[in-house]
Amino acid sequence: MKKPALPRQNGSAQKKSLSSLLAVVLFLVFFILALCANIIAPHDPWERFDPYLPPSVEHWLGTNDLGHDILSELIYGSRVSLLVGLGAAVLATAIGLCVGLFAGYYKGVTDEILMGITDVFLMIPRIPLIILLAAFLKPSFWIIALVIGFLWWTSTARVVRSKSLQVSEMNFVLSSKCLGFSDKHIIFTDIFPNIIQIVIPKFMLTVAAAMITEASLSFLGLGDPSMKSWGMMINFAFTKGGLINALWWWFIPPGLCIMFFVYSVVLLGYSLEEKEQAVLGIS
Amino acid sequence: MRFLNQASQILGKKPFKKIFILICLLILIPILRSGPRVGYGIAKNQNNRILRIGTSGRVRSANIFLDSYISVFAQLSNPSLMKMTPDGRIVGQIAKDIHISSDYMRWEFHIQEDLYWSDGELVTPEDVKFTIEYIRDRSPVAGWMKDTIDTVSISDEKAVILQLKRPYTRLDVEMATHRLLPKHIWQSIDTPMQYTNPGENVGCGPFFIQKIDLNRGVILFAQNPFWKGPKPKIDAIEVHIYQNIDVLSLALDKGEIDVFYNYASSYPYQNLKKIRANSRFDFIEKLSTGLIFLGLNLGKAPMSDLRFREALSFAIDYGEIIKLDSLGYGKIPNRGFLPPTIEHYKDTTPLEYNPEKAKQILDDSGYGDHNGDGIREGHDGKNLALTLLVRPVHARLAELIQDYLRSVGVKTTTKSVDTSTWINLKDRYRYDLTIARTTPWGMIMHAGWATGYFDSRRTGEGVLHNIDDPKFFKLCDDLLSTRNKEKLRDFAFQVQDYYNGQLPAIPLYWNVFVTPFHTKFQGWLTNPLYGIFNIDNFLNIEPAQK
Amino acid sequence: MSCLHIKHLTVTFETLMGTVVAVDDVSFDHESKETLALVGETGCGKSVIASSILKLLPDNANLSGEILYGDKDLLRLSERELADIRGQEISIIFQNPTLALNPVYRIGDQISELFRVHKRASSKKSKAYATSLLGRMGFKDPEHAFHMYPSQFSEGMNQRVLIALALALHPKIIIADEPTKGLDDQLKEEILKELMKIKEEKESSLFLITHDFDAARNIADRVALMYCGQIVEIALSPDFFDEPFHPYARGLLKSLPSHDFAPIPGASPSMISPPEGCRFHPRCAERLEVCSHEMPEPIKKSGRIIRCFLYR
Amino acid sequence: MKKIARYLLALFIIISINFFIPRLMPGDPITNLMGEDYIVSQESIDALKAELGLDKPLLVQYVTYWGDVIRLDLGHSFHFHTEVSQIIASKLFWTTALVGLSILFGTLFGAILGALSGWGKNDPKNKTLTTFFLWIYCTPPFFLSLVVLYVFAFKIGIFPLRGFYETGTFTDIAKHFFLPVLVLSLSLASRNYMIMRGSIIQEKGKLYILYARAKGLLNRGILFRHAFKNASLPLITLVALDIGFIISGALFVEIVFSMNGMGTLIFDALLARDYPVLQGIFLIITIMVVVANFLADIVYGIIDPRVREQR
Repeated sequence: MKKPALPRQNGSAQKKSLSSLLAVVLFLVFFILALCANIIAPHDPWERFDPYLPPSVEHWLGTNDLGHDILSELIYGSRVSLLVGLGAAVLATAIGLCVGLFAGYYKGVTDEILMGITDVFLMIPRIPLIILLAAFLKPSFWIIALVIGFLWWTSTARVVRSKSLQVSEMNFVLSSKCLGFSDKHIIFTDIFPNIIQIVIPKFMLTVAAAMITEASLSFLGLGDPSMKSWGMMINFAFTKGGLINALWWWFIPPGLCIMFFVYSVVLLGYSLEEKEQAVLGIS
Repeated sequence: MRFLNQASQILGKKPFKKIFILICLLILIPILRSGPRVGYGIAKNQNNRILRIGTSGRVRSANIFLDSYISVFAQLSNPSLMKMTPDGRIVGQIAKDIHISSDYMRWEFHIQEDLYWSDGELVTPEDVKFTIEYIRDRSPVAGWMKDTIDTVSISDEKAVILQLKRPYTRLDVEMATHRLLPKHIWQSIDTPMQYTNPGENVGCGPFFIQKIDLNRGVILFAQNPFWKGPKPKIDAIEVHIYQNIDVLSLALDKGEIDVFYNYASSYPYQNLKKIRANSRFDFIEKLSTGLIFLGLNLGKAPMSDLRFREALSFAIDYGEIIKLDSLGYGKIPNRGFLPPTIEHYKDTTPLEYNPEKAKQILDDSGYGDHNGDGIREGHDGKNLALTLLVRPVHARLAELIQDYLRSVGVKTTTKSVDTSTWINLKDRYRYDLTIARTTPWGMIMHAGWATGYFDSRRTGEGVLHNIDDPKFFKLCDDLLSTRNKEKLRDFAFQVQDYYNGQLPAIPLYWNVFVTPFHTKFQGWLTNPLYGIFNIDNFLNIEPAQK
Repeated sequence: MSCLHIKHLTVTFETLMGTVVAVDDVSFDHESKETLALVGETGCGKSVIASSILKLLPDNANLSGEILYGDKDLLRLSERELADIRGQEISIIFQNPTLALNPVYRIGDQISELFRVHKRASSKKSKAYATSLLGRMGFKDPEHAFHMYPSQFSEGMNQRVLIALALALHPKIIIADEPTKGLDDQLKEEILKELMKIKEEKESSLFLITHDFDAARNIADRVALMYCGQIVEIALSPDFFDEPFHPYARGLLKSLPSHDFAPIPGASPSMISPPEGCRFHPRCAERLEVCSHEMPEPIKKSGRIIRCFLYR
Repeated sequence: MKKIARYLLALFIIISINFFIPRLMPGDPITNLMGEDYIVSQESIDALKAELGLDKPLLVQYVTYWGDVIRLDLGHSFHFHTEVSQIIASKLFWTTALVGLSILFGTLFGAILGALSGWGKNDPKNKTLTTFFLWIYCTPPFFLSLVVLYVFAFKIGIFPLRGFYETGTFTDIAKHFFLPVLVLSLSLASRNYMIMRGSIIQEKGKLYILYARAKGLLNRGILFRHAFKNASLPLITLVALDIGFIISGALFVEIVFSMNGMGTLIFDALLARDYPVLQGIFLIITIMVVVANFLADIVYGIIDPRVREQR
């Protein structure tokens, strides 16, 4: 079933591994930042110094309106932002995987129903709904991750379904069926491993989407103000005069962090995806 | 532009080049064609006979009767019967003078005789009668009128007589907020709830609304051709609506607008530094009649305990709040709540930051930390964990308060919600602490002296209605019972003593309202109720001499 | 008179696994109006030769040698010059006809495209050409066939379309790359017959690439046998099938069901690291001492070209 | 047939969701009706609620709602003082212009550049282009808008700061539209670029491409006559969804550029709990999404005969 690998242009393999390496390095840097925030950060991000300080030796990125050290905020912010992104993506991928697997394996009525639900979710106007839910539920970052995850699984489900449709027609699955293994067993031991390689890139892209959504929600003031995420930092930078006073060290770094992290995740996703020659799809 | 370069490189071959250039030209032609106008705003800057006001109020509809944002602006075209003077007194505007019966049951408003609507019709007592009845019958906010006003009649040619059902001393104050409607237009409008008029709105002020274009985000005022009063020295007024305060600030700095105005708001403090560097701007700075305060749910322990409230008041670092939240544009308040700008201000004890004392009080009044986890327990033995309900605008303040209370051993969780949810939860008393602000009108509504925020016998979207104390009710009723100056001052002092003694809310800071204005205009007048947005101001403003 | 000279053609591919030598120093001539069959096992490099002639190889292929068409070296022509030759003077028929046709265009449009590209014919004219061509290819209702999509046709019908396309502009050379692969026997025969008939009509020469010896025997004038990237024997078809010279050829013929059905022992070697000496020697029953360390050069012998030390 | 039934079911569910979700939020249209300064008496609140039908049980409201939906009667708004259909119509015009242009440019540029980049060699030119679009793709649109606004409208000052128009002339509107359309087009183009590029890279290896070359077509001809149509299939679904989300998609850009369009309307209505407006907007969005998807299916069928046969 596997198509012969296409001959590639000269040097592309090299370039690919280089950009993948960059992505992995970036990802790891952020991951370590989040993990060891308390060691790396020069200050406690809740400690108040003089407000609105420009960058200096003491505060590399200056301080914000409450006098918090922006660099430390940024480092601690990676925790919340990564958690929201990864949390939402885990949820979305889990839902998408289950829906897709079951629809693709059982086919028939189950497929119709599950894909019908997927269609509904695909067609729900996401952004307004997410704003609505974020405004309605107490804005803690877990809730935001939950809401994003709950709305972002559709494309994963579709991809998984078509792949598991393919896989479940393959000989080894058919023989497992003949041997009388339970459906659950077949789905998780036979089909699942064959799907994982298309799920991982999707997962990465969902992380990216979730982080951008979290930042956008925070920008609308619907984030969790007691949590320091990159999105909330941008929000405060804008509501507290960062833009108007051109305090670039306040609002540019969190924006760049979001961009860099999303970039690393997307690049990782792409390189995994292209390796598997799966359909590129980002939404 | 990097994108375009690359695009043109990619497309730099054969037919795509032509298409690409064509598209670029299509985009660029209108930009280039605009001739000598180098940029937006720069050319416009020359005109100093049109006053441009920038606001960030979310005006939703072209309905001057019911849209609360637009009705603030509509007072210029549809003035109210009464107005507030720059020093805070309520005097007649459309009404020349008023006569009040000694039992406060009969109010007689004598109407100015030389007022004309912008379509040439004379303003008559009929219009006033119509307006009051129209508000009473059709406005959702005028429930009080139904309970209060019995009949509206016209005595002789120029007076409107209001016969009340119960004595009411503050009718003149109320009449400073309702806009006069032309009867000959509005009598045919049966459902104001479904009425908008984006075109000319007939008005009788020195200016009238020529156009409300919400897609463009402007309200345009032109001079009323039939205005007989002192001639305005400016030709027109434009209100520009921005949805983003930063963009408004940029526009101000660029000279696209001449002055900032939001009802009950200062120009954002954090944006001031930038505009202060712009030599074309000057500033009006006034201590407002309002303040930011920490509201307490008095019906719930431990907030019901005066000692606990005292302790809270010592835990808060007012100086730092002023430094961080108002960037110095605030004053440390007194326990008496009301700022000195309020009539009959009494100098009560200033609030003090003393965490040691706060801890002492908490220890002494049974809020010790017996289980040693760093969090004090209440009288029920459970950890003190309070919910601080705030709207996103107060997120930073909440962070500070949370920190102050944590350091004296009281745990709080901030719950940041949108306004509708805030109102909903607040009205159902589903909070422990909340941060709120007062508005100029709020300070004088009900019995005045901020009583409207606390009297639990009435509700409202911005008020806490959390005092359920007969002593306080009595004070409100006393204030409402008289217009006698001495008596009023006495009662006002008593109210401030009550606030001072009971601490129903902890004021955080008295704020200063700063209004930047372009120096090409001079002669600014403000009043405590509407700031610069008042007729006296727009009649007084003139282009500055160069 | 020969119309295509292939001289010392070598094709290598750069892959992640290493350099693959798919075609190794291949030289042969293709005469006008002749049918030349290139036979060999799957993966021996036959199709690579076909693709090299029209330079249809992917970017990671390195070509050396010469492919002379008239006075032009096809390997050194520009893309634009090549485009003029492709489809018009040299056409190709692929295996997998259904995949070779674009699924989202109508059959008719894909045929008329040829006239529009090469003859600059108007859309009306090219449609007329295409319809008549479909008629000649045995479609009963050419108008209807014109409007069909490849997915609505059977494999055999699509192959006819491809043949129609290959012959449309009376090319000098038709390259048929396993045109009958995957078809049933009856269809196979029909297709081949069709191919021959029209070839005769148009006076084109046919370069047939196949692993099907019967097909080669039936229609080819000459046969070239490939093993592991090299041509090991070229001979007139009757000679080749009556008395093959090369041990590999003999082995292959023996393995056919119509003969002894005795397979050659061993498997084809890897193209990345082919054996030293004669490529076939590890499987050769008649190998000599020299075979294992020296590569035999092609030599002419009784009207054949052969690459084997047995005939030195 | 089955497809249509599924669409109808989806429509039913989404329209029901549109009814229930706003009602589950704390507060109702009257909560925040008049602003913080006004006292609305309980009597008035009850009267207003009765007028909106909010005094009835939820189920009755739900039935009434469906009646209104079927009659396409969107009701009127207490906050905007107008028929909901009128409010939406006035905002929809501008937002459609804004988003429509952006989708047009975004799809055109994204698809063509993506196709060219996927088709061509992986040279520095294509690499920079891909990197550029990848960066755009990774930037939150609101952040991009703010930076663009700050640089072009404020620092350089060649574009206006806000709104759809000032004087209403063509030049004026073009100037107001340039930056928001640029930002929206760029972010749409970045996604479309990625998809088209991947799709073309996939198609590039297919046999029909090779065959087209063998037929004597030139490189560009093969790309635009053969590969492009096939590769654009995955894009169609996405563009259909874009068209469906025409209303809400521009929310952030509208907020940053102070444009009074559908995006801001949604936001305002949400904060005000203006049920009729919310329901009206969601109904329009839903219908647009479903119709756009349906159209996409049809277009898909027209482009790809294989899909058509399956039905």
